[in-house]
Amino acid sequence: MNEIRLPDATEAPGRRGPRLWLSRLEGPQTMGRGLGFWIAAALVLLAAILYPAFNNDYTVGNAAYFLVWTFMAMGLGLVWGYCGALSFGQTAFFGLAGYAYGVITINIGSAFGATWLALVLAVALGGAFALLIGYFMFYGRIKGVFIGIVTLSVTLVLETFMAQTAGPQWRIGEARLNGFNGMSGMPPLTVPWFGGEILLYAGTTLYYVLLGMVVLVYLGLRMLLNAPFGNVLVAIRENPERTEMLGYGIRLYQMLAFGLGGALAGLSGVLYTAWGQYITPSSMGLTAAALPIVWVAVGGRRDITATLLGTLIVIAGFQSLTIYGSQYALVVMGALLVFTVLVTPNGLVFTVMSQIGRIFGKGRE
Amino acid sequence: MTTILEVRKLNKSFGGVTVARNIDFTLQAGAMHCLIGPNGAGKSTFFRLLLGEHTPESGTIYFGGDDITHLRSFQRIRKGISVKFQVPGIFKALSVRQNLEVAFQHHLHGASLSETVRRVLDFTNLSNEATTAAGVLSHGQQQWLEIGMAVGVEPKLLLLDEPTAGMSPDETRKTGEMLHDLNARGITILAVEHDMAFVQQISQSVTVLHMGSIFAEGSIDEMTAHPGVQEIYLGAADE
Amino acid sequence: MRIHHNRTLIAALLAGTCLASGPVLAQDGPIKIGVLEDQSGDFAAATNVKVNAIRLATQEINDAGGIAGRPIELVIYDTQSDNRRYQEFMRRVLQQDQVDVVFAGFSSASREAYRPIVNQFNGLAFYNNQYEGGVCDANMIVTGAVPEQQFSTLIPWMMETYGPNVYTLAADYNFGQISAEWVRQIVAEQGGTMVGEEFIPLGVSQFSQTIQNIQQSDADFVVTLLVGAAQASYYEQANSASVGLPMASSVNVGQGYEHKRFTPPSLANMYVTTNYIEEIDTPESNDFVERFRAMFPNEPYINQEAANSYIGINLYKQLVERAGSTDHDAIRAVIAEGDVCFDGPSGNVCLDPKSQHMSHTIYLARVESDHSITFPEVWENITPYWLGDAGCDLTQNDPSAQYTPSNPPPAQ
Amino acid sequence: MEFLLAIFSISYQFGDAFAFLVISCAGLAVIFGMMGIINLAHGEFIMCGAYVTAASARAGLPLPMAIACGALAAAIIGMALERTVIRHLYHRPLDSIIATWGISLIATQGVLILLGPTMQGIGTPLGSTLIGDRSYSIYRLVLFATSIGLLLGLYLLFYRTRFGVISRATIQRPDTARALGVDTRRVYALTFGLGAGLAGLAGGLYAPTMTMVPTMGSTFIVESFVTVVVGGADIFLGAAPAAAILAVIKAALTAWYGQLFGQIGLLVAVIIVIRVMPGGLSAFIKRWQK
Repeated sequence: MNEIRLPDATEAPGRRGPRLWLSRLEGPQTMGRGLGFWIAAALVLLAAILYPAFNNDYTVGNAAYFLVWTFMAMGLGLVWGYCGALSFGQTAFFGLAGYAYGVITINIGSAFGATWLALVLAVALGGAFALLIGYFMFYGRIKGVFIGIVTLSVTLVLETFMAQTAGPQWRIGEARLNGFNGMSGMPPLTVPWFGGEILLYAGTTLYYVLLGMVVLVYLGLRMLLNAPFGNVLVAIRENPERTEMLGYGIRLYQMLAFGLGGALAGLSGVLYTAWGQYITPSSMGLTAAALPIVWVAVGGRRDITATLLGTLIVIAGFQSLTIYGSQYALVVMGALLVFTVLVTPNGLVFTVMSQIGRIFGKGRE
Repeated sequence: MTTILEVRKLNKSFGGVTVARNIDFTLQAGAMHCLIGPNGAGKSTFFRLLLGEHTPESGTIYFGGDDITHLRSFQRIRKGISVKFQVPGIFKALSVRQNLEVAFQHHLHGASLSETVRRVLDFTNLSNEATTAAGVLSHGQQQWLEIGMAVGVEPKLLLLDEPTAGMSPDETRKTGEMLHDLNARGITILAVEHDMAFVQQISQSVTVLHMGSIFAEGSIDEMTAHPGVQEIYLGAADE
Repeated sequence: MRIHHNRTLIAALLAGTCLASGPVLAQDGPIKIGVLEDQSGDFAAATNVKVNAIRLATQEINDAGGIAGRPIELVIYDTQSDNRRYQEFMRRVLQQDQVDVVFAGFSSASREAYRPIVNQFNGLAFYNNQYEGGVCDANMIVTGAVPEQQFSTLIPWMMETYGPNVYTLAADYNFGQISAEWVRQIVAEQGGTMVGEEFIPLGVSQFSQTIQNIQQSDADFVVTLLVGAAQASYYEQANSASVGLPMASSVNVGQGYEHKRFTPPSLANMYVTTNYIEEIDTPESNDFVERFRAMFPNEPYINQEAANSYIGINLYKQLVERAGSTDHDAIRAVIAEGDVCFDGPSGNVCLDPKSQHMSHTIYLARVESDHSITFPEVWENITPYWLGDAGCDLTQNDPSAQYTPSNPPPAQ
Repeated sequence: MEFLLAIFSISYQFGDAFAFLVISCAGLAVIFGMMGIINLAHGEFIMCGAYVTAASARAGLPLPMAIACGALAAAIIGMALERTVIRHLYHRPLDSIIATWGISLIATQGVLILLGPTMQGIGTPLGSTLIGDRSYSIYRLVLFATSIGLLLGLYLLFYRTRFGVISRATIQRPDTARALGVDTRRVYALTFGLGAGLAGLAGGLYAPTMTMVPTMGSTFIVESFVTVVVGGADIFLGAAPAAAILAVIKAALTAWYGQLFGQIGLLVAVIIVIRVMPGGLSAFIKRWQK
């Protein structure tokens, strides 16, 4: 018989609380385990921490901008890769939270860390909206590609609606929605500090803040995915009927995962809005909606590490192509996508990681 | 003896086709009972009605005395019904151990989870395959794994849809032993089965379904001798 | 890269040319101009020519010895009609490439996307499109025409010629809504009647219902403020349904050269106020077209944005030479003198110090039934008065905001 | 008389919306509805058909011939793509999103580089007719008639010809069809080519009425997907009634509340339909037939 051995997932008995959760940093649902992996991860993190020392302000700020998008990608990885529901409309939650951040901060200002309160509220709003859409879809037994169509329709409705809010009657408090031209004038994230506030413009400070958030979200998702919750999500993806017949209310799990994915998309939306002090309806349009799917698919949706790395590589790669490829950039991008799908169906990064894993015997497969 | 499952006047049709017609059915706790009948008799539909995957047009289902007719599937499972499907319903990309963990983790944690997984691995003869991806197990092993998963939710009633389909005679015999073992631990078993030898091995009594309604009930010997039963099987074979 | 910079710095220090103000590193080398335009995507049709106009101006200036003896170096990025690319590349040109000035943006959305970043780095950007008006921002210089320039000329002329009943068909976003507001206001001032007003979402390409609404109304002419390739399908469809009404527009022909792309006579009887199109038959214009075609023989059409971009580069040359530096404060001090003018392909233009917008000669272009162009009327020296009258005065303060007639600057 | 004119005017609007939905969705109904490939390059097949039509018309071909050329060109390109790319994605429908998105990027930008940002249009033929006090474009009426003819033709093709029956059988049960000696690869290629050709036909039919730019296909794509999704897997049971219902919704909302609500109404209709009848109209109708 063809022996395919998978890493053993038994949780060490007797661990409770924080130690139990820490033990879930590695497990069956995520690639990478053992000392070798964590040393490599620590080296990558160290390199990321040292990055600003060897690069100019622009490059660091640009790297921070790349990090902004990873949350939405990881959220989609959770919903699509782990839970099996392809959402074509993560941008709906992205845009909603972005606008919410703008509306809140323009109205309450940025003093005393108010921007962070706005961040939390806006992300919660994105998550709540995703829960609502998730409830509507999963309890309505909508499946497969239709999830993609419904979510796409939702984001396009939001885009179409927001695009015509240019008139002065479309205002919430002090904040004008400003239609297709987009809303601007919101403050960047602001840290209250002794002797004045620190404005988190694209630069080294913002880079470190975002790097910290990425690390937290990434490790948090690893723990969640290796916890019983993650096991059930994967079980639902593999065989929803069987999972239900094991006594799980699968719709609740799907809805919660979708809500979490929406909250993460919302986090990206808030960070994007704060980064550029600008949010526009076109960030909820068809092109914008397709991009996260491309990042996740090219990186690899079945593993959160592959999703994270893949997203960064694709965003940075597409940007360089646009800088150096002139008008051929879009053609090369298109060709790359076709190539990736045909040659590495599991995603570029995922495939590379599994190969490395096979060589060192520590991978998931 | 107490009644564990009671079905009253259950009706269901798809479009114009009636798949369950006035089914009255009672199952005693601790029984090992088989449903037989030709293809299309409504056996699988009956299971799906019991599991809540289809909603009946009329009729009532009582489980352990409670009306479960309007509960969702997973709520019925939590009340103590469990099922093994005809086509192995396992998670092929997960390891054998993960399959079992997913099955047990909503009521077990930590040490007791590991212990139960170990016991079920033993019981299903899969201890050596714990880290194998379930999709590459042999067909019989996949069936056993699913029985293990079904048992893991600690059911009072286990529904089995053709548990031995595609098994070798040796695997079939082992499966029979497994079921007797489970029954001895107090699990009521209701199985749909075609293999009459296997029915004979596990079951004291059988129910014959035909065209969506109950045709006859009795011991296996009575049923094989029953002229009407012979006729519907032969008639079905003619089609 | 870093080594190179340091060497330049040392050289600059040694040479003692380090002035008190302005970007030190760049004083001696070329003047760098960032160009962010949509060379692919939805807007490519109207914007590729802008980049070429900038190339033309650059080459002419460089051939003539550069700006104050320093050559111009262009840093060009393709923004792919994508607002995010504007944000990314605006940071890149200002921070990494350290350009002295940026020429950027086609759609108003793209301008609003990059404007916060220009403000953040205190950069200087030229926006060379006609647009809905109202940007009051010291970091922006706008060379495109604005509604008061185009409508205060167009609408009264149309009403006088064809009658007082006006139907407006506008793209349902900022440009269309604000332009429609201007039309409404001017029609009311002139004693006319709005017999209909309809807003079309961007991307809509089917107009049967709209055409019927227009036919049902008693309109004397239709003001079409449609934007984008999809909406341009209106003209073909209206023509095939024989709507037959004169049309007036501030945005067509001069930007997307619809009269060249569509089969006659679908645009017949359209009137457009524009500050430049290649058909303008003056010696300056003909000379410009000739030089343009000599450098870019395959250019499909030289539109008003191309002329504005060309003028923009030349205005910048004048500003830097008069200021003696590329420093923004010095440049704005020159603008404040109020006599920054240029005789270009479109005639004489001047920068208004209060709003940093530009006065124009406004040409009324009429599309004939064979799609040739005639010019029934020309208005010289039409100023962008509204922002200044409404209270925007960049010589006094810098709100960095965009205002509209219904959302004017707060009273001082 | 006034009443009759109003009726005609309403029917004209409905017919116009109906024709647009049917013609633009037919190709997608075959590729997405039947084959399950989520074809984001649908708009680019339409663009291809429109460009070839315009070029042939300008080269002197009569318009119907030019439109046929456009459809044929799109069909040939479609079959070539099926052979090189799509063939590998039948078991991975979600990956088809990425691949077709890539193809769409290449097509749009490639056309921009090769043929420039715009192409001259060819003008709408046939002029207009005056009914009552309003004039109507005759070509629009022709489009409506064409959409009916298209539905009829497709029905005959799929239900009355050998190719149609084999293709439906293959797509429903490829293994069985293979066991019966059908060259399933060829059937897939032809079916995909048919879908691409229908998209090209849509481009050709609408080319005289639209702006010719490389991104012109994107104005069709939302409407197409909406119609196919509402219709469900079976084109004839689903797409035609779906187009009819959506046309009523769109025409009514546009007439009473303006174009914005026409657009939003379509999208909301999709969400509701998916929620209420997950298999689309065709599954719903089939259930009733039983």
